[in-house]
Amino acid sequence: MPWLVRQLVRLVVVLFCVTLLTYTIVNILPGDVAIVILGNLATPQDIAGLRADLGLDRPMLVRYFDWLGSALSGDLGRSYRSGEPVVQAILDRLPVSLQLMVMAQLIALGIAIPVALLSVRRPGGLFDRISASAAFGFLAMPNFMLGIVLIYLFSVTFDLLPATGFTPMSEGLWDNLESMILPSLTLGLIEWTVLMRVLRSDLLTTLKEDFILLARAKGLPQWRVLLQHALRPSSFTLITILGLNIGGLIGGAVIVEQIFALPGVGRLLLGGIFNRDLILVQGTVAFIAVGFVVINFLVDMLYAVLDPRVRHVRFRS
Amino acid sequence: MSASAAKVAAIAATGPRRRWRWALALPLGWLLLVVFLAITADWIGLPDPSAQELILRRKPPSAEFLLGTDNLGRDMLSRVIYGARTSLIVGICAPFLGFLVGGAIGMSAGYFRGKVDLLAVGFIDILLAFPSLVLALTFTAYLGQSLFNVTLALGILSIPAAARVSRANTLAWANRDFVLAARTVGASDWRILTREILPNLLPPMFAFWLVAISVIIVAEGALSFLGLGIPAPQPSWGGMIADGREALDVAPHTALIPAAVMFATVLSLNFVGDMVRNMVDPRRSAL
Amino acid sequence: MSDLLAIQNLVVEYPVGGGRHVHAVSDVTLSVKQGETLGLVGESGSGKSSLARALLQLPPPKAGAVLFDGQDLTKMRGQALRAVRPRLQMIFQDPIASLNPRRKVSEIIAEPLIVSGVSDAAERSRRVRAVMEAVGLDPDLVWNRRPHEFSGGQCQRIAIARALVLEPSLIVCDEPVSALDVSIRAQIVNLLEDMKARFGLTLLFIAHDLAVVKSVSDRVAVMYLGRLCEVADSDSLFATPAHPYTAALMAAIPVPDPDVPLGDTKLKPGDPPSPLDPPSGCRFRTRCPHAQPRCASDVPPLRAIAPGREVACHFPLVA
Amino acid sequence: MSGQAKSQAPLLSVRNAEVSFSTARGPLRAVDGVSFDLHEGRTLGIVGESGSGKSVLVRSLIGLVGAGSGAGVAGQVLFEGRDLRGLSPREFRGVLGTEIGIVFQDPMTSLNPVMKIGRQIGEGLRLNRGLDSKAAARRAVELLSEVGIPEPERRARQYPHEMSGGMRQRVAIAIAIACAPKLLIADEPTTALDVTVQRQILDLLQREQRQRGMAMILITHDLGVAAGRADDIMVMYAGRAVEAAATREIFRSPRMPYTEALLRSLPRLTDPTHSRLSAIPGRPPDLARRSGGCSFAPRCSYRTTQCDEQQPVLTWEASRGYACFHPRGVEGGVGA
Amino acid sequence: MALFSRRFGLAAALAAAFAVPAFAQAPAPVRGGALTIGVESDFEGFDPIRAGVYSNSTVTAASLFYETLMRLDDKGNLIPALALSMTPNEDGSVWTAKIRPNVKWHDGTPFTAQAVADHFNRLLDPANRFAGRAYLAIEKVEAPDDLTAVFRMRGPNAALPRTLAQPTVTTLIIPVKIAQEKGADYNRNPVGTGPFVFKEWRAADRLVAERNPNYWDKDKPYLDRVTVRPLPDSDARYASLVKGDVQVIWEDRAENIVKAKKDKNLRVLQWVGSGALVIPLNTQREPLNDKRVRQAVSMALNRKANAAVLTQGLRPVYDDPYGPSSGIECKDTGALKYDPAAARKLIADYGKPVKLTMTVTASPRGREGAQVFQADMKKAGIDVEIKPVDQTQLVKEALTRDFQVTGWRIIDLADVDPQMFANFHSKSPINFSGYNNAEVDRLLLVGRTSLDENKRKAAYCDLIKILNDDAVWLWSGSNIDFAITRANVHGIPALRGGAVQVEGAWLTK
Repeated sequence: MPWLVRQLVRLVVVLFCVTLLTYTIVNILPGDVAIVILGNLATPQDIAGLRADLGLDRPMLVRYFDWLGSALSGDLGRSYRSGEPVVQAILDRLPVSLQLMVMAQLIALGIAIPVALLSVRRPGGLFDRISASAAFGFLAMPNFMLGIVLIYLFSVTFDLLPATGFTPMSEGLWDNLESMILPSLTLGLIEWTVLMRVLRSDLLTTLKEDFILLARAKGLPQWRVLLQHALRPSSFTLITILGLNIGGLIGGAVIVEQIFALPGVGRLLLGGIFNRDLILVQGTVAFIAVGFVVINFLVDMLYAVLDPRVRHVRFRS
Repeated sequence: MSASAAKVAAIAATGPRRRWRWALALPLGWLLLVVFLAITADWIGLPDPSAQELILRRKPPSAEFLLGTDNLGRDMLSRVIYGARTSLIVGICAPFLGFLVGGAIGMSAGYFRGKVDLLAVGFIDILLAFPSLVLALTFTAYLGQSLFNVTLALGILSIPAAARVSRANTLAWANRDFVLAARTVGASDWRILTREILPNLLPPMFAFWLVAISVIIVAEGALSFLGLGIPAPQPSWGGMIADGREALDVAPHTALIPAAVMFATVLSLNFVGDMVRNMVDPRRSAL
Repeated sequence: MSDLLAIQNLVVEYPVGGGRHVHAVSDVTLSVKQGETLGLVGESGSGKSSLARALLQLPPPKAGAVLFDGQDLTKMRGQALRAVRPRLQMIFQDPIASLNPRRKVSEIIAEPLIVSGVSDAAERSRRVRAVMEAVGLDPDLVWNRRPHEFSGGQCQRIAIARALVLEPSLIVCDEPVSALDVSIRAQIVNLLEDMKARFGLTLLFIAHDLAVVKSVSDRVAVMYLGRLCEVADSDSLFATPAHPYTAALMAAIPVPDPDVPLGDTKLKPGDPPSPLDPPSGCRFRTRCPHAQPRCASDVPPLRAIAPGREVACHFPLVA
Repeated sequence: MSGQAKSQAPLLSVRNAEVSFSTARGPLRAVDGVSFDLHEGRTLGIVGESGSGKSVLVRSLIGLVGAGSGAGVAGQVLFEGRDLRGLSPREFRGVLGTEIGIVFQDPMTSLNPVMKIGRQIGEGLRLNRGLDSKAAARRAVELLSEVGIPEPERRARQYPHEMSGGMRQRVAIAIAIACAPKLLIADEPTTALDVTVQRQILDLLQREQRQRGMAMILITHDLGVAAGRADDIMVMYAGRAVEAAATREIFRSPRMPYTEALLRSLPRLTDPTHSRLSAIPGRPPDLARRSGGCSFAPRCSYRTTQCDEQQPVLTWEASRGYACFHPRGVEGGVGA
Repeated sequence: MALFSRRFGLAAALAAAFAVPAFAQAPAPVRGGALTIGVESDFEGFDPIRAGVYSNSTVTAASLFYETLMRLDDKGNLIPALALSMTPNEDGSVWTAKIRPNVKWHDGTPFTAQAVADHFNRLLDPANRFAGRAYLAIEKVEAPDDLTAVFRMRGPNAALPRTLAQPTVTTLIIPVKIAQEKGADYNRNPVGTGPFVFKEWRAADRLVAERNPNYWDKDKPYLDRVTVRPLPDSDARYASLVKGDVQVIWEDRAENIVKAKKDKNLRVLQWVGSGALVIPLNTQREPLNDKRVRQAVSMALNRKANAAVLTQGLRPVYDDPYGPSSGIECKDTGALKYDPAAARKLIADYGKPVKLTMTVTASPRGREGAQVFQADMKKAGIDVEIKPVDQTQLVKEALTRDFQVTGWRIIDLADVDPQMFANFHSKSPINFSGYNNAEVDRLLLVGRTSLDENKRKAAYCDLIKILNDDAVWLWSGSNIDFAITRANVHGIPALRGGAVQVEGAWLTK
C-alpha cells in the first residue's frame, strides 16, 4: 500500500515542520513562562533562576530535539504552569472539542443540504435568492455576536437551554446535549453558509450531467433525482471543506469556547500561549496537527466510499 | 451533436441576466459608496472618529449624531466610515497578499506538478495544520499590533485557500491545448505561466477574492474580540461590534449599526462575486 | 524525396497510478518524406495522439529516436530544442480549447513570432496580417476579437494561421476536423491542402475518419493499441487492405448510401482491450477473425510485402 | 392489440414544436415550428449539424428541456393520442418511465458514476413496474445478458467506470429498454464510440427495435449512420426541419439544396486522393439573429431575393416535404 | 501597641457573635443545597509556589479549601480562625499565635503549629522563588509546640494579624507535607482545613467542592456542595446568572452591575478595598523623567469625570491607593487638579513635543482605559500611542522598565505597607517606575516599622503628597469588587481581595 505509506510520510513531515515552527514561534514571543509563574512581583534574579531550572536557558534547537525525543515515546511532558501532564490536559479537553466540532458540523450539514437541494430546484428562484441572502447574513455575523444573541434568545428569554458551561456525557446524555446545543449552533449557523454555497454550486454542475437527464427520463420524481442521483456525486467539495473545517475547529473554536465557557482545546491553547507555556502549546499544536492530518486522511478515505472511481484507482494494487 | 443541448442549456442558465442587472446595481452601488466614503473620509467634514465626549456616550441616533454615539461618546457615523477604511484595507489587502503568495504557489504546483506539487501541497498542509490562532497571536504579540501586522497575519492565513484555488484552476488550464500550442512554438515556462495561464486564472481568483474579502472583514472582528485586532482608537467594523456587544440591551445601535453595514457589504461582495463567477464559468466562456 | 521526419523505435508509456502504465506507443518506426502527407489512422487508445505529442517532445518519449531533418530531437534540450520548435508545428482537435480564451486573435497569432524573437512590432503585424489573409480571415474584422466570438471552423482557421506564421516545415494535424461539422469540415480540409501547396508543407495528418484521411494523404499508416499495423500508399491501402484490422476498420465505416448493404463486420464480437494491459503477441488477435495460435505468442514485425507497403501481420490478407 | 387502429394513427405526433431560450443577446429560438409523425415500429433519423436543434427538439418533447432552465416550450405532442403537454407531472413521469426510453451520446456521462449498474437498470423497473428490489435485480441481469454483456451477474455489481465505452452504451440501452417502451430515442448513440464499436451498438439497437416492435428516433450528425438505419429521415437546419422523406429519397434525390450540398461535401473512400472536396461556404446562422428569410440562404448557391425576404415553409409533395423555394429535381424548382 | 490589643481584644471577645456577618436582618441559616459561583478566569492551581499569585477567581476557589489564621469581619474587626489569638512582643517584632486545637486536614491528619511554620518558611525560602515573598515582612516562623506558632519579623511590624487575615496566596495555609508528597499533582488536588473538601476540578470548566463534615466550626458550612465555574465572557456570565445556571458571579463590568441593581431577582454585593487602579509613569524614561511632563499628564487626565461616566458612578476615584478598608484617611493628598490649560502650559514649558506610548493589556478594559487616556492627553497636546500586548508581555515590560505609561492594579490588602514599600522604595526590585526619592524611602520605613498607628498614618499621608506632586503614579480608580447573587443567596461576607467566600452562605427557596 504505497498510498498508506505516503500518507504516513506526509503525517511525519507535517508534524515535524509544524512542531518546529511552533517551537520557534513560541520562543521568540516576548515574555516567558518564568515571568508567568513568578508573577508581577518577581525579581529578575528569580526569573533567571527559574529559567535555568526549567532548562529555558539552553539553545532552542537542543530543547526542541529533547522535546521531540520524549514526544516520540509518547511523553509530551508536564505543563510548566500547572504541572499537569500535557497528554492528560489534552485528553481532558478533547471530548468537548470533538463533540462541539461534530455537532456543529452536523447542524451545518443539516441546514446546508436541505437548503442547497431546495434552492437548486429553481436556481434564481425566490427560495434560492432568500437562502443566499440568509447565508451571506450569517456569514457576516461575527460568532462573538451570534453567540451572545443566542444566549439571550434561548436561555434568558425563552429559558430553554443553559447559557454557559459543559455537562459531560457521563452526567446524562440529554444534559450533555443541552449544554452543547447553543455553542454548536453558533458555529453551525455560520458554517452552513459555506457548505450550502459549495454544495449548491456542485449540484448545479451535476444537474447538467446527462445521467441526471437519464434519471429523469426514467420517470423518477425530482426529489428522487436530487437525493439518489445528484447528491452523492456533488458532495466532494463539500467533504473537502468539511475536512478542512474540522481541522480548523479542533483548536479554532476559541471564541465560542470562551463565550460558552466550554473546556475545549482552543482555550487550552490560548491559555498556553498567553502563559508562554511552551510545553503545553507544543503538545497541543502537535495534537491538532495530527488531528488535522488524520481527519483529512479519513476524508480521503471517504472520497473512496462516495466515489467508486477513486476506490478503483487506489485500492486495486 | 448533443453537446449542443448542454450548451444551449448553459446559455439558458444565464437567461435571467436582465433581472440580474438591476439586482446587481444595488450591491455594486453599495460597494462603490462604501469605497468612496472610505477614501474620501478625511474630506467630507466628518467629526474626528476618535474625539470623545464621554458624557454623550451611547446616545441613540439623533440630528446631531446621525448614527448615535458609541461607548466612549464618539460619533458612530464617523467611526463607521473610518471603520470602512480600516476594514476595507485589511479585507482587500490581506487576501490580496495571500493570493499573491498562494496564487504563485498554486500555479507552480499545478503547472509543474511532480515534486513542485508535492512541496507546495506539503507547505499548504503545514499552514493548514498549524493552528491559525497561534499564528495570529504570534504576529500581534511579537511584531506588535498594527494595521500592517494584522493584515499580514490574515494574509498568511488566506494563503492555503488561494493556493488551492489557483492550483485547481491551473491544473485545469495547463492541460488545455493552447498551452501545448504555446510549447510547440518554444515558449518558456515563465512565458506560458504569465501569458497563457495567468490571464485565465485571474477571473476565478478575482471572484474568490471578493468572497475572501468578506471572510477577512469578519475575521478581523474576531481578532478584535480577542484583543488582537487593529489597535485603538482606529475603528474597524469588527472592533466596533465587539465593543458594542456588551451594551446590546441598553444601546443596541452601537453593535447593530456596524453589524448591518458589515452585512450589507458582505452581501454585496458575495452577490458581485457570484456574478463574476457566473460570467467566467468555463462552461460558458467555452461557448 | 528524402525523409523529413524519421521516428525510430518510439516508445511512449505513462503511469496511471498503482504502478501501472498505459502502453500508449510501443516500438513504432515510421518516416515522413519531405512534402508528403502521411495519414495516421486509428481508434481511441491506438496511441496516435501520444505519438504526435512524443515526436514534438511534449513530453519526450520514453525510448526511441525522432530524427527531424537529421537531428535527433530526443537528445536535444532547452534552447536547442526551442530553436527547432518553430519548424515543427501542431494543429489540435478542439479548435476552441487550443486558443487562449483571454487573448485577442492577433495576439494569439503573433505569439509564436514574439517567442521566436521577432521583436519588431510592425514586422510582426505585417506577417500576422499576411497569414490571416492566407487562411481566409479578414484581418480588420478579427484583429481585436477573442476566440469565443468565433465558430469552431473559424477557430480552426486561427489555429492554422498560428501554426503557419513561423513558416514551419512540418505540421502535425491531430484530428483537425473531427470536432467540426460536416459542412465546415470540407472547408478546413481544403484549406489545409491549399496551405500545403502554398507553403510547401509536410503534413502528418492524424484522424479516425478514414474517408477524410484518404482524401488528403499520400501514404497512410494504421495503428492499433500502440502498434503500427500497416503502412502503405493511400490508394493501395484502401483498395486492398493487407491487415485484418485495416479491413475491419473499412468495413465499419457507415456509408452514406442506403443502397449499400451493411456488410460483414470482419471482427470477432467484443470490445477493444485496454492499453493498460495489451494482449500478448499480435495486439489485434483478440478481435481478429483470422487469428491463429501463433498470433498469441509472436509479435508480428512490420515487414514489407510489396514496394512501399508494409504490414505487421503473420497472415496478411494480401500476399 | 387492436393493431389496425394504431398502425394508422401515428405513435408520436408532433405539431409546431418550439423551444426558445432567453439569452444575453436576446431570445434564441433553438427549435422553430417543427412537426413530424412517427409510426409504430418505424425508425426516424433526425440529421443535422451541431446547433441545428435536433437534440433540443427531441429532449423538449419528453420534458427534459424546459424545467428550471427558463426555456420556453410550445407546440403539441401527441403520444398514442394523448397530449403529453397536458399531463400532470406525475402522469407525465409515468409515460416517460414506461413508454419512452432514451439513450444518450456519451455513456461515460449518461450513467451515474457512483451507482452500481444493476441498480441503475432496476431503478425504473422498481418505480414504474412495481418490482421489488430482488425481482428488479434479477431482471437487470437478464437485460444485461440481452444486450450482449458477458458475465451479467458480475457486471451488474460493477460501476460504470469499470467498463469499456461500448459496454457502457450497452448498459445505457438496457436501461432504455428496461420497461419495454414503445418509443426509443437514441440521441447520437455512437458519436462517442469508435467506428468498430459503433457498428455493434447500432446493430444492437436495430435488433432490439425490431424484436420489440419499438419505434425509434435516431438523432445523428453522421449521414452514413442515418443511411444504414433509418426508414425515414428528417433534416434539420438552424432549428427548422428543412426536409423530410424516406431515406432512399433523401439520398437519391434531395430536394433541399442544403441536403444536396451536405451530401456532396462528404469525402468518400471511392474518391481519389487529393480530390478537392466540395465545401459549403459560410457557416450556420446565429440563432439569436435570425433573418426573415431562409436560414440557409446566405450559403445557398440557388439563392434569390425571395429567399432573403420570405421564410419557406415545409411543404409536402406526396410523402415527402421540404422547405425551399427552389427545390432540386422538381419542375420549375431550379432557377425559377 | 495599645491599638493592636484594643482592636484584637475586642475582636476576640466578639468572635462568636460575629462568626456570621450580619447581612441586614437575614433569615436564619438553612442547611443544605448546592451553590454555583461564576468567576472570571480559570484557576492557576493551589500550590502557592506554582501559582505565584492568586487571581480573585482562584482566591474564591482556594478559600473553600483553605483558611487563614485570623479573619476580618465585615466591620474590619479581627476574629479568630485557625489561630485563636495572636499576640505581639514589646516592639511588635515577634508575634505568637495560639493555634486552634482539634483541627484536621481533609485527609484526617491533625493541623498543628508546625504546619503553619512549614507553610510560611517554605514561601520564605529563596530557593523556592516564591514571588510574593518581597511583600512578606516575616523573617521566619517557628513552632515550639503543636499549638504555638511564633512569627519572627524582619523588624517591628504592626500589621501582621491584619495582613494574615485577608485570604491571599500567602495567607491561606496549605499542608506542606502533603504538597511535597504529591509533588506536581498537589497543585491540582488541594487538601486543606477549610469548610469544603475538594471533589473535582475539570480544568476550564468547573471546580466542585463538598461540605467538610469534620469542619471545626460545627454549624458550618451550610451548603452541601459548591461549584466554581470560570466564565470568561462577562456578558455570558451575567446571562448565566439571570438564567439561574449560577447563583453568584464575580463581576466588574459597570453595565451589568447597573442592570443587576434594577433586577429584583438579583442582589449586588460590593466591597471597597484598599489598593487602586493605577497608571504608573516610568520616571526614568524620556520625556517622563521630567517632572513637568509627569505633572502635565496628571493634570490632563480627567480621572474623576472619566470614572464617573465609564463606571456609571460605581467606582469612585480617590487621590490615594489607601482605600476605606486601610483605615488611612488623609486630609490633604496633594493631588494635582484636573487642569488641561495648566497641563498645556507645562508642556509648552518643557519645550519639546511630547509623545508617549501606553502599554495596556489587549482586553476590552485595557482598550477602553487607554483610549480615554489618549483622548484626554490629546487635549493637552500630548500624543499617545496605544500598544496592546498580552498580560505576560505587559508584566515583562513592567519588570524590565521597558515602558512609558501602562495600566496596573494594586491589589486589596489588609495593610498598605507591603504594596507601597514594594512599589516605591528605591531599593525594591519591583519599583518599576524607577522612582528614587530618599524622603519617600524614609517615610516607607516609618510606615513599615512604627508601632504608632497615628505616626504610620501621618507618614503615609506625607508620602502620598510627595508622590502626587511628583506625579509618579496616577490613581485612576478605586479598588472595588462586585459580586452579584440571586436574591435567595445569603450570608456572603465582604469580598476581601475579591474573593467570594461561601463558608457561611446559605440558600432560601
